Amino acid sequence: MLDIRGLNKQFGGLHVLHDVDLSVKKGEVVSIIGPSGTGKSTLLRCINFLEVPTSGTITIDGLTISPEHCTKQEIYQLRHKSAMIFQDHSLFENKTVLENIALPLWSAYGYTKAAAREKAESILEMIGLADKRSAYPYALSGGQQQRVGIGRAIAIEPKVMLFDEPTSALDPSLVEEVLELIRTLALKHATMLIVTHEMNFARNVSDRVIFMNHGSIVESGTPEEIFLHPSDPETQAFVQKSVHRGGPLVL
Amino acid sequence: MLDIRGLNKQFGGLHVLHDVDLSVKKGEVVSIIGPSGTGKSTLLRCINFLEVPTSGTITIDGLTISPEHCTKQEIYQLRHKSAMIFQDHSLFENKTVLENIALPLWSAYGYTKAAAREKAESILEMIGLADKRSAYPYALSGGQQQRVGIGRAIAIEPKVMLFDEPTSALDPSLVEEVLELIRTLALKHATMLIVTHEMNFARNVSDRVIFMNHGSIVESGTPEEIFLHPSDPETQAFVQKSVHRGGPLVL
Amino acid sequence: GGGDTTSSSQPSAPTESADVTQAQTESETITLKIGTHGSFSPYAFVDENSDDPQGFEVDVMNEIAKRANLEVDIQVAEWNGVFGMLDAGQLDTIACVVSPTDERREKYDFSEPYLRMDIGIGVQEGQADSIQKLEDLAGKKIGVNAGGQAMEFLESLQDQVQFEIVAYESPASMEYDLALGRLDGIYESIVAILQAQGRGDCPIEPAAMDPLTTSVCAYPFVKNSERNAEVITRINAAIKEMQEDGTMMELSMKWFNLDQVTI
Amino acid sequence: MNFDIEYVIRVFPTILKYLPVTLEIAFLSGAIAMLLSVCIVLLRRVPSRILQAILNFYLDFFRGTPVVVQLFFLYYGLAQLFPIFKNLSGFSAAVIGLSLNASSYMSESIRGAVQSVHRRQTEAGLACGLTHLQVMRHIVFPQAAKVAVPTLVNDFIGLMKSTSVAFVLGVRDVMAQTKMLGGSSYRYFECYFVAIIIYFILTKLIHCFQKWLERKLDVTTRKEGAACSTSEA
Amino acid sequence: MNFDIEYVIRVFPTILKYLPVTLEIAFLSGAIAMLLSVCIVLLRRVPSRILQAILNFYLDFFRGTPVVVQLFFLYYGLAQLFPIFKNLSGFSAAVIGLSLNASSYMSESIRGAVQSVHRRQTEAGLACGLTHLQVMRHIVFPQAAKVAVPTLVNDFIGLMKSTSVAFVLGVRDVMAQTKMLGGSSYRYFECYFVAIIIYFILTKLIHCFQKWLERKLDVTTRKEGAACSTSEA
Ligand SMILES: Nc1ncnc2c1ncn2[C@@H]1O[C@H](COP(=O)(O)OP(=O)(O)OP(=O)(O)O)[C@@H](O)[C@H]1O
Ligand SMILES: Nc1ncnc2c1ncn2[C@@H]1O[C@H](COP(=O)(O)OP(=O)(O)OP(=O)(O)O)[C@@H](O)[C@H]1O
Ligand SMILES: [Mg+2]
Ligand SMILES: [Mg+2]
Repeated sequence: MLDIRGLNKQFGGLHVLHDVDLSVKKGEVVSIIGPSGTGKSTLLRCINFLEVPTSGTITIDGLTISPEHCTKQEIYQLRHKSAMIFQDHSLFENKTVLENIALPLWSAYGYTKAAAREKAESILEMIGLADKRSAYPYALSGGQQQRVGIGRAIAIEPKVMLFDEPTSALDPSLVEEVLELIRTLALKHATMLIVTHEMNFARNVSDRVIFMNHGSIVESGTPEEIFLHPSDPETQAFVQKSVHRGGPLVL
Repeated sequence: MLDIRGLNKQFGGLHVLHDVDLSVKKGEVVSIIGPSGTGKSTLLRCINFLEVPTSGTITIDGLTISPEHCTKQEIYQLRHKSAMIFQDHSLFENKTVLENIALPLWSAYGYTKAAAREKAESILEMIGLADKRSAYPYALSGGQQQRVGIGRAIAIEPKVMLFDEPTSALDPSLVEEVLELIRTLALKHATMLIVTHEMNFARNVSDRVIFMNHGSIVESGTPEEIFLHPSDPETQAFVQKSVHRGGPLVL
Repeated sequence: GGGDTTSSSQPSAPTESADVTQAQTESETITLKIGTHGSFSPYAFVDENSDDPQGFEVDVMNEIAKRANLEVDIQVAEWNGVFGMLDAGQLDTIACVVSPTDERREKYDFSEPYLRMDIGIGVQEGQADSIQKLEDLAGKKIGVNAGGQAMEFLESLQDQVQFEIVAYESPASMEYDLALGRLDGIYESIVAILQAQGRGDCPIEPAAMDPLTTSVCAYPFVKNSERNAEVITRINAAIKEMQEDGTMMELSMKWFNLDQVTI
Repeated sequence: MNFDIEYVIRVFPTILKYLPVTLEIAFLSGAIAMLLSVCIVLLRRVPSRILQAILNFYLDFFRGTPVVVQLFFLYYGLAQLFPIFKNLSGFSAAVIGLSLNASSYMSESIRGAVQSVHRRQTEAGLACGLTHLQVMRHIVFPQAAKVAVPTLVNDFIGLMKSTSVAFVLGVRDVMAQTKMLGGSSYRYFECYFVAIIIYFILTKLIHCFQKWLERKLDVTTRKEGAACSTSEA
Repeated sequence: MNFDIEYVIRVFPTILKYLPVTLEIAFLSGAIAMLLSVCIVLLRRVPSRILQAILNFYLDFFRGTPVVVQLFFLYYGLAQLFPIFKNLSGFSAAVIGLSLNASSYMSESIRGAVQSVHRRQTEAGLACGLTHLQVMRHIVFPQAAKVAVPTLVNDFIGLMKSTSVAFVLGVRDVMAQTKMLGGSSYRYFECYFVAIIIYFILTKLIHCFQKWLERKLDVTTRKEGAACSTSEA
């Protein structure tokens, strides 16, 4: 479904992504973990060409694009196959909560306005924000914004979902709900790439976990492999610390 | 050190904070937990009058202010006694990382420019961003931005620190570091109010945990009391879910 | 007094002009679009009572039209625009104190002159004696209306006597400045100076000296046009006739109370 | 200064009579200029060197050179070169000229405002599958509008005042009439006073509309917070 | 059209001679107006009804009524009422008048840009202990600058062109001289052509400066990202 080959990204002199190769099968849920500033967000942003890669190819659902020769049309097509949840939520500031979810549906995905509204309403129910329907983003709490961001992405029902820390502003019970949501989506064969700092979440949600460091994929495996038997020393150190912090909660 | 009496905040018709009373002693570290949209951020914002409360009084370090009669000067004084870490980081977008930390020092806290720079440099070392010294916020990753936000607040060495989810964008090893940092600050008798969604973090860092729901303080107690023996059913339900999610990590 | 004498000659005018029109009966009526100034009182101006221009120029033009079998449509526009319209063929000629200088003759054909303009020095009221001869200008600050040859003439005086020249966009501002004492004198048409004096809001008067220059005014036409040549011939005939039968003088006295038509 | 208030009253209607001309030219040109400027702002992002060079020339020419001159060349220059333009009325030429002129600076005002919309908003739109044009239409322009209003209103008021240059084409508006009356009666103070009153009232009305519009468009910031900051400053 | 290129060449230096006047008035008034507008923008936040009413009047009067009229009243009206103003030179009066005039619309341009800075930036500054003024100075104005540049440049170019109204006070600038020469030779096309060239070159230079400034002030957005969007649009 998603295939990344030899992806490099440089910001001026800063080489952020080094020859990243990654294949994700249809319906697979892949978590990306790794230290801050390692290039996880940049990777997601390159996948839908919000950031033009320096080199490499991106293939989603049979459409292959490389930065050397890609037309505007191809980039639009590529983006139509994915949806993204941003680390900073990035809601449309001039649109109400409902419109934030409905706008992409009717403007880019062929829904009628009425159908888009209806769908948006149902999504709002799901994320528990029906009463904030007509609020503008500035009047939302951090967690509410994040949920709208999630709602906007899942409403699109894309082939590939790119989640950049989708639970960072959520309290544990909401994290649980997002987990449920992702499981439901996975059952519907949505392919998901999730950047997260919450190891528990990564462990519970994913078919595969990828550990990135310094712009490269260091290790990739099942949650058990990565969290319990990491082979790479860097992974080991990272997972070690992650689990160490404060120790597991004891009831 | 910090004393809040009968604090109410309404946004138009929306009553967000209901008669909040809260006292924090000098050097105490208090965590605030609670579901999304409950008014945690609003509470912090009211404490330094970024949001003018509808009614109630705020006392920090002997200075009492109420919305009915407060002068500009008093509000400035109040703000001088605290520093804040924002949920969305809110770095100064026109300033480099170094300047973000140095600016408040020389413009509001009487440092010379050289001394401010020096201090900023040392803070940068501490948060591991010395190499990003001259980067502008747009070029930082989420975690890097959050660390700069933390650095900017601690550089001020205020009487009271208001942390709004200071670790949301950080990976576990950095969370650990922030934990250390807070402990060090607590030793220096800084008073801290920390809104967080990470229960482990709350548990490990705080002298006292406060559970907020629907704009009121529902329960307040030691981490053990709140997490292990919550008396209020709402708290119980919240903590239950939090701990439930995926269960503790097993090594 | 003068007004009476000229008006007494009016009845005779139609009879004389009848001959001319007879001579031109075969020739068809020519329609002319004529541009003029909207605020050059008393030559051509509009006021609060009428949107159509009036003044000496308008009266003269209408009279010429009558005699030369022309139909005229007189319009006002910004002064510089009027010349653009002329060049672009949207106007046939301009009726407002246009002097045929050599430079302008390169560009336009002119009719015979029909109006004289005496230009001299104006000073604050009561100081007419302060400037009596050219030498008195030395060291003075003299205002002039921009864009005419008046300006060029003043500049040419600089060889004989040194003084400061300040150009103005509108005569009003320089008259105000003179009255306010910001200028020592202005170089303007005697008609305008007298008019300002007559209005009473701007205490100035002509200096006690003869006009420094006299320029003549004529109608400019775009060159190389047969039609224009025909029009010029007809206009010239009408002007001559009006000068001879006193109509010109009559209009001069009506608007200027001064002879400005003896060329 | 012997200010003749009676004359003011007498002359008022004769000047006011030309208000429709001023307003017609201003609103017509303003509307056309807005359309043009939006197009220009959109074209600004097309990566063609030639197109950008043309747009730069357009911008520098129309915002840089005096309007009178532009009108003069448009009306008289073109008419001399291409005879069909002789049939262009002064009014039409004024509207065309002022539209082109206004579009040049309005496009810059809009471009400035568009730049103020955070790039993340565009990114979010693109990631949601919108095209660049859709992002502009639904996200960027609406957010830029609030920022652009004060400057566009400035531009419009400027346009309204500049209709007087149409007098160079023989089209008489409020100011042209004012100047003309002042010039012939030499009662400049009185005539200008009338003009001041008319323009001032017009501007006041536009200003009220501006305030209403700014309030209406302001959905992206905490109004309450803003109020608080005012009461503190 | 018998366009006399020789005359153009002959007349060029006599018009260019007045460029310093244009530039002096424009830069002086521009600088004063910038200062005034920043003050006005700051005063706009003071919660005093009277002050706000005064500022509104100032704004409506100076941006709404024609500059000529303002200069006329300033120079002739004041001098008739208060004799000390008789000593005011035309140049000074022009600079004062144009400064006041320009400050009115520049202040709106700046206000618009200031509004575009996200309120969170102000909040962050206030929470860090800065005063409102400091927040304005270090955070808001620098961020607003990028947004304001295109409109302020518009305003400045407008100011540069409007120096010609000073001619009503007897101060001759490029455009006044152009009109005057046109008026005496009746070669308006040629004279205007010279003016166009001079103003066009000036504007081109200012535009280059504008581009440089915009690039320099643009530290808050992803330049690379922006480049990418251009290549796509
Ligand atoms: N526009 C940019 N210009 C220059 N450098 C950039 C830019 N965007 C990101 N970077 C740099 O690239 C690196 C990777 O950033 P990225 O946002 O991908 O990190 P991340 O893995 O998502 O980190 P985090 O977990 O903290 O969000 C960082 O060092 C960052 O400073
Ligand atoms: N400016 C505002 N105008 C109107 N309503 C607001 C405004 N700011 C916040 N609210 C509302 O107030 C409530 C509390 O918001 P707040 O940001 O304090 O929540 P929170 O406890 O911090 O939540 P989270 O954990 O999701 O950040 C929310 O329902 C929010 O929608
Ligand atoms: Mg990231
Ligand atoms: Mg919050």
